[in-house]
Amino acid sequence: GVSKDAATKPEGSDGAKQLIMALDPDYETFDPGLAYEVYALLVLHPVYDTLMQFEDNLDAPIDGIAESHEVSKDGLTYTFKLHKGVKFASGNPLSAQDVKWSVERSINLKGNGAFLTDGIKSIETPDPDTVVFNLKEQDASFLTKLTYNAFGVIDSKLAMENGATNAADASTSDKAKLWFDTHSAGSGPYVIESYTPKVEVVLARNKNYWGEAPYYDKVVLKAISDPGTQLMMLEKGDIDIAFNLGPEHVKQIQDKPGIEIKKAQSMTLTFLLMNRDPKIGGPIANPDVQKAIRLALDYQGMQTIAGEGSITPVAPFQVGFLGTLPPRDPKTAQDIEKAKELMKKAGYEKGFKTTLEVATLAVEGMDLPTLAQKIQNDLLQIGIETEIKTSDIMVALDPYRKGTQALSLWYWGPDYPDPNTQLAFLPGNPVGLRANWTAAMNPQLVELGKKAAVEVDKAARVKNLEEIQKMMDEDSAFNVLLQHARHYATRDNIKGTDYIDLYKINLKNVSAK
Amino acid sequence: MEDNVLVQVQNLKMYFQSESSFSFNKKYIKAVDDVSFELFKGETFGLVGESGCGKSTLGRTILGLYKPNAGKVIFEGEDIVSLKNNRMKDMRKKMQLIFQDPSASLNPRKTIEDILNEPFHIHKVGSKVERKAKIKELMNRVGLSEYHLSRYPHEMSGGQKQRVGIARALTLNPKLIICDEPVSALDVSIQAQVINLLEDLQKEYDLTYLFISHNLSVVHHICNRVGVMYLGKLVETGSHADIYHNTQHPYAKALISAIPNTDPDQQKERILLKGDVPSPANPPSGCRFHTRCPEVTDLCSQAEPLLKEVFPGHFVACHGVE
Amino acid sequence: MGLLKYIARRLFFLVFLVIGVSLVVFVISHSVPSDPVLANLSQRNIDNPEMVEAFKAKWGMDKPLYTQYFIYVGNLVQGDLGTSIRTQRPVLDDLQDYFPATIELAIFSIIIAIIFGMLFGIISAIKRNSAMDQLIRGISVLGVSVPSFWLGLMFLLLFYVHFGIAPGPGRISPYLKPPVEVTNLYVIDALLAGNWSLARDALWHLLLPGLVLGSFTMGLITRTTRSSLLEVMSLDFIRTARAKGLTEKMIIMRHALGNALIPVVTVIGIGFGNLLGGMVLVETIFAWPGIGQYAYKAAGNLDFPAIIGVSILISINYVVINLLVDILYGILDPRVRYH
Amino acid sequence: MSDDIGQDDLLRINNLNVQFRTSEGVFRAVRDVSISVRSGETLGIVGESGSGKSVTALSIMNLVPNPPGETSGEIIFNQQDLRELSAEEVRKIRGNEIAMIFQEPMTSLNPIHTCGKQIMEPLLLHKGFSKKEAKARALELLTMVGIPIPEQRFKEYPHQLSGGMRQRVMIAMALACRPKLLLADEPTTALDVTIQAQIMELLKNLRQEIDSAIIMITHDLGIITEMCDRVVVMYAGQVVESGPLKELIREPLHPYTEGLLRSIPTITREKLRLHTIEGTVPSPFEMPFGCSFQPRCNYSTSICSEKAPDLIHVSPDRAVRCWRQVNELGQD
Amino acid sequence: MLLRIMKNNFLFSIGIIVCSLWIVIALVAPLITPYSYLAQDLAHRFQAPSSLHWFGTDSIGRDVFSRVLMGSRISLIAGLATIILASFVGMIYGGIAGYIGGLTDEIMMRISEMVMAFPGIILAMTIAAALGPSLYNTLLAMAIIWWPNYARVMRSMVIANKENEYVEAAKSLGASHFRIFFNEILPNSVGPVLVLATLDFGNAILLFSGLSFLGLGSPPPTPEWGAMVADGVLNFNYWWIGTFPGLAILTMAVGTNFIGDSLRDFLDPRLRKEL
Ligand SMILES: Nc1ncnc2c1ncn2[C@@H]1O[C@H](COP(=O)(O)OP(=O)(O)OP(=O)(O)O)[C@@H](O)[C@H]1O
Ligand SMILES: Nc1ncnc2c1ncn2[C@@H]1O[C@H](COP(=O)(O)OP(=O)(O)OP(=O)(O)O)[C@@H](O)[C@H]1O
Ligand SMILES: [Mg+2]
Ligand SMILES: [Mg+2]
Ligand code: NI
Repeated sequence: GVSKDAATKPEGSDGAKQLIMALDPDYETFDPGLAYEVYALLVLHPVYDTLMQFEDNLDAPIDGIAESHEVSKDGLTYTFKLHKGVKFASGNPLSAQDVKWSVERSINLKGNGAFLTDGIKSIETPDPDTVVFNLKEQDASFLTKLTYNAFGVIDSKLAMENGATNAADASTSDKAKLWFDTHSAGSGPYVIESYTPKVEVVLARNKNYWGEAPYYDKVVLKAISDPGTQLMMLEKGDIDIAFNLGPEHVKQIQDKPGIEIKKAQSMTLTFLLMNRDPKIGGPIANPDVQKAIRLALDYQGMQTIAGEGSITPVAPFQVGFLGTLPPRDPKTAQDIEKAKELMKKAGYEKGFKTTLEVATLAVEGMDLPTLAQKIQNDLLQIGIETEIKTSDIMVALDPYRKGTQALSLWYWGPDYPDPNTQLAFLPGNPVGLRANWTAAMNPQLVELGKKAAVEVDKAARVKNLEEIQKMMDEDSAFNVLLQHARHYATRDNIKGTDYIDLYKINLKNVSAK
Repeated sequence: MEDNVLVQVQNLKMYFQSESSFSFNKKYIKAVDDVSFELFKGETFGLVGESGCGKSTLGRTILGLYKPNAGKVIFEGEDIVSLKNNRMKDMRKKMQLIFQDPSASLNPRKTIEDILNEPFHIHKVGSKVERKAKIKELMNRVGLSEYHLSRYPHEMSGGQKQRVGIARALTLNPKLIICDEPVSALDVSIQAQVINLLEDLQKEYDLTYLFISHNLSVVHHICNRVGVMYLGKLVETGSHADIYHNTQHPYAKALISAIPNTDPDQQKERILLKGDVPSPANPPSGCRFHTRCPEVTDLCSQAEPLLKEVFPGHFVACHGVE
Repeated sequence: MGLLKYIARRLFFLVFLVIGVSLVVFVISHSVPSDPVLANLSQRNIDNPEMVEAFKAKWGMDKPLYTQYFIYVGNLVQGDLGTSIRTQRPVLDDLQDYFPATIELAIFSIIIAIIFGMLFGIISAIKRNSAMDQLIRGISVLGVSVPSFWLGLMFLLLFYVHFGIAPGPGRISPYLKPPVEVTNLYVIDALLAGNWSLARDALWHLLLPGLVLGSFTMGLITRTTRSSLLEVMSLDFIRTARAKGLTEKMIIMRHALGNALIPVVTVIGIGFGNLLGGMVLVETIFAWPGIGQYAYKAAGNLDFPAIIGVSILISINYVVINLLVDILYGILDPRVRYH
Repeated sequence: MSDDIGQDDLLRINNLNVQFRTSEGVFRAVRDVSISVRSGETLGIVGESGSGKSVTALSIMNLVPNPPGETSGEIIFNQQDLRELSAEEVRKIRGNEIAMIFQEPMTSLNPIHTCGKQIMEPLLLHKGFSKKEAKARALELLTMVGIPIPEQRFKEYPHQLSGGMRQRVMIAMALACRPKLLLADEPTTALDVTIQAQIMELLKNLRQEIDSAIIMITHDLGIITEMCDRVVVMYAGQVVESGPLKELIREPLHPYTEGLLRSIPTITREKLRLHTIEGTVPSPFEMPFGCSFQPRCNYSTSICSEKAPDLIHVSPDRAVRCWRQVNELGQD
Repeated sequence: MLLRIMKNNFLFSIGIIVCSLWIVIALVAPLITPYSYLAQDLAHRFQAPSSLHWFGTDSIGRDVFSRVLMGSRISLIAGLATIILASFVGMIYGGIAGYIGGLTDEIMMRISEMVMAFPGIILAMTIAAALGPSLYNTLLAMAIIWWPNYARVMRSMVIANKENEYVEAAKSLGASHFRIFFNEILPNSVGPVLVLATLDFGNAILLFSGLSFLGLGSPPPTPEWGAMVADGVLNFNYWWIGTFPGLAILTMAVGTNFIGDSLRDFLDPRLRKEL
């Protein structure tokens, strides 16, 4: 039943306007130089300004704290003009020196997000309002990378007072991590007021904010790992946003008053890895078997499990990125007869036994082992008998990385919102090698990949990428099963809660209706 | 050494550790402290004293069940304290034990037959037929029937169980039997049966008994010689007559006077002792009895009296006895 | 004297315990096929050997196992439990953050368990073999048999979602601010701050998880109280008390209960130990930010400094509780006191 | 039955029966027991283990646990039938007018209360003493039972005392309210010889001092001989013989009593072979037909195994349950 | 004996009935399940209980009723295996410690105390995380947590029995340590340990379901009750998914505990104290 007092959530004790969001967070730190978790930017984006940012879609980054930017002809020099008169929350003025200091600190901390800075050769600050980045080689996704918190502008004075450093040995000499966890030194609309691990993060309004003030005085991010619990609390009006709902949860509250259901395309993929090394994969390594598997699966069923809004891209390129082909038609993608023929051709008419490895975790609210059971069921139709082997993600990662899994179910989130990050799946590239898909196995594809990495011209990029996807539909060690949908729900009296994969929700924009 | 001595106990000491092994300051319970006496072949030697004075410990140490801290137990000329395992095992055939609690001394999970077979198994003697014959003979001898063999201990009465215990002790033809309060758990009417049985068996099999009891009437009835123990020490030994009719040690006197008498016409004055038996973990200095002794002198609390032969074969440890 | 010596001995054992526990986790952790590096580095960084080296050096994983252990023990002696790989915070800080929530819940549920358990046990023993007795025994067996994770789910479904009479998961209502940290036990902190409504809210939030967590211990206490009371009632000194002409009520209150409590105390100790074990499940269901969830995450991430830290904490806790129980034993039972 | 005994009896038990319902079946632990005690007298009850001595004593106090025990018969104390009284009325008599000492001093005291507290309890309960008065009386009692430093012992717990001391505390507790009848159930059996002597001496002395009747239960004929005026012999739940001490010892009428007396070794008799009563006490579930003692009896005749004998009075003071005596009387 | 206890004890009778029922179900489960416990039917997922699906269907359209019935096998096996493994190890360990006594005993008991102090569920989680969750690993972890209880009981029984006069009798007959231990002490000591094991059966089932709830049991599609409850928590609003397997755990545990509880009452008090 719905309780009568829904949506009668009292305002914060001091009458301040307060937004409460429940999520199952994975963040371990709010040090912009170290944080690289899925939800890190949810918290850090409204706290630390970046040179570039996304507003409400991932098409192309726009200027953030940079007033304007300029790219040199050779694509190796990026010059940014900063907004004038910007102050940090502490009152310290923001200068180009702070930007340089912050990025250098990220480089030297060697944190999980540090790879984003890999292409930078040097940073120059000709004047207090100008920053210049010199790159080692052309990088079509550099501006996108700038939207990450690794490039968040830190109040270097305040940070240094609290033990931070941008020195080369920062990875051991920087002592500010703990301070950053419960404080902030940014210029964004919010500051971190408090952080209680496993309980909540409280963001409070930055009184010195240079831009338009946000609607809420406070944003409370409650750590509630269980989607069922989030749902209950949303129904009761205890929270405004329940962010980790599975597709099924959403269905259950469809008709409940006072709740708005939100659905969006997530950039997370679930795919089947099929090893190309016969020593490891056995019959699985046979390209015909791999194709048979692709044809044997019931994509419609899988989309039912993953929930409404989930789709199946033809190759490991997400719908929503530049140049991605339209997704498969789930109704026609399955062709058991043809799959059986392929099995016969490969010499496995009678089928075979193999192991399907899967990590125990949920991807966008969908339980991976549940999907594995569905696959197990489907593969049985073409005679492939699988035994599911679940392991904790930590355990599963090792053989995955070493490429010793014959058949396994994995998920993938882009490192940054640009199709180039997906090139890792090509033969000879890191992910491709996890299936022992070597460059020699498909030189043509490798060639196309190399071109795509450096191409800056948009039309050429699109053509190139489409070509890659078509080839991968024919021959690939990976079978993309799903591109998930993100399901969440909010009370219906708030707005600005649209999904954007990078930030999840852009907290700057949330307000009451 | 005299021919007719079966066992000679010399300065035997058996101390128990009172605290667990992790403790730093170890304390000892001197359960048996410097005891010497001998057992003659074919006699019944009674050992009396109050609870906790070390009677059982002494008995078990003589049997070699405890490793004494000092002293010797010479059995037929051989010191069994220093015997090695194999020799000791052979020696065990010659000495047996009968217990106070007939229920506790029989393994509840074995039939009487199994229990009686056990000694043969352990020592690997006799064929199946021989064993069976011997067991039958013993059962008859102790007054049980063959159909008892298939029973479990809990299906028998106390007296019957005690008979089984006796039969087990006899299987290997021992020379010495240590009877640790063999009748004190039995009813009065059964007591007499068992005592008579023990007496008959002694004659028949030429046994020597060390008879431990706190019932002085029973000891009076059955024993040729008696030793009186107090707190780990032997305070008086001598023949039946020496102890009961010419008592010397004040403790022995008190003990004997304390026996309730069933003759309403022969009630005598009783020597009452003060207080309780001190703990063996912390015995009094000097003569251990001096705290309760009615004839105590200054000397008693200082010097420990030694066992002296006051009459031939009659030893007493008391300063007051010359 | 005896008591002090005893305590000294237990504390001595604690040292062994800590060394033993840390050693066990250490051995398990470092002999397993999977690598904490993988769990804690991003996929990009894993592919970069330089990054992996830097990570290993930072956490001391480049040294041989025994060296790592000696370093660990060395730090331990100085009260340093190391730094959690996952949260990158000192483990001690983490424990300080998470443990009070657990303790608050544990204490609350043990209190519930003791009150109801003893009450039920006494009634059941007095009315032995009556319908009431059967009912109570049924309840107590139910208490020890119900899977806590399921009971928690049912409670939430019924009392929170369906009837809306109980508060939801978490330590306090989401819109409230936690009290100023003193003990980090919310009820007490709120009371200290004089914030009655917050204290009530916190107490109210303890109810469901407390009941779920306490149900097992309550069943255990009921059962022990009953059988122990029945046993005491058959002892000789109760007959003596009857022979003195005491009423049944006086006999129970003055003579039986005191003696019957002695074994109950042990069970309470065991129960408290069990609570901490059961925490993982209950905390998961009730979104309780306690040590159980911390441990669960740590185990999943092979975050060994954290696992060792939690293990040591809980082990120490176990020993301390047992020590307290033993001391309480001495208070209740003069025979123990003088030994 | 024993009607010819005067009205001045302090306690008269008529036809007491106690049976227990156990999982193995129902058995009668006490069968048709009739006993009387006069004021100031000491009555001894002897018998083998399981013969029903304790159960008889407990039924006087109405302490036989029910279930499994079921009691019937009359227990007339001070002209009142205790079995007719309400539980509350009986309770007021317990510990006050009738007190009991138990066999096991080790377990009969509550381990968690001090001795003093336990002695004071009946005083506070029955006599309405104030705490102070009760304490004074308790110390007095402790002195009376021969406990050195009573103030010290008053504060101590039972486990700090030796067995003898505890039994003294039990006695002090029983005597607290100056009972008219004291039931002593094997008060010395668990004690050492020398301590046993101390307690017996104490009881003897107290008997003169306190002027209450005592029922002394034991299986030691020696103790009976020393302490008692009259003796009741029980066998298999029945009284088989009763009479004044000296007469009974000198001239036992029942074969069991006779056998018992002859089978005990004593220090006054020298090495003679002991007389034995063959066989064992019958199990309560398999009572022999007729006389219970018949299977073990040397004088058994055919009637003994056919019909159970009644308890008959051979003289005003003596009674016996044996066909031989019936026959002899018949011949007289 | 059984019938006699049953006659007077209502709860015990219930326990016997419930447990027998579960055992029968476990034996004949494949014959009586209306559907295959594996059969998926995505068109009919999340069906509420009905005459077609008595306990409803789960997230991939499997019949919950059939899965609950099949689950009884795993729970029974897991309970049994844990108890057997743990009591075997505990018995040997405790027996040795108790028999040898002295310093050895002290050290061995400290070690077992250490294991008891060790947070069992964390140990199990770590083992499972490290070795990968599987029935085998989970049972191993459970046995590791569980054996000290048996060691403790076994040890105290051995120590008590060691003092028995019949042991002394065997010694005085010259029996070897080996013979004394296996012939005299062991047979008289295992009884209580076995009783404890029966009493513990319900607890083992509970612990196992707790671990499989945390995802540490055997891999899907094995119908494990704990894992099914976890599925129910995931699919919160379809109450039947979690409720029925939970009830199954409850009834099985209640059944064994009713029996255990009543048996405990019938034990002799010396034993009862130990357990
Ligand atoms: N195995 C043992 N460990 C420690 N102390 C022991 C042991 N056996 C006996 N003692 C102690 O040694 C002393 C003597 O005991 P022992 O059994 O020999 O006395 P006893 O004379 O046989 O007494 P009882 O008449 O009660 O049988 C007692 O204080 C007893 O507590
Ligand atoms: N509460 C009880 N439940 C069942 N049977 C009992 C109970 N109390 C006593 N009995 C039985 O009643 C019979 C008589 O017991 P009672 O205690 O009177 O014997 P006793 O003569 O005092 O023996 P003892 O000398 O051993 O004390 C015995 O067979 C005993 O087992
Ligand atoms: Mg002894
Ligand atoms: Mg009795
Ligand atoms: Ni003589």
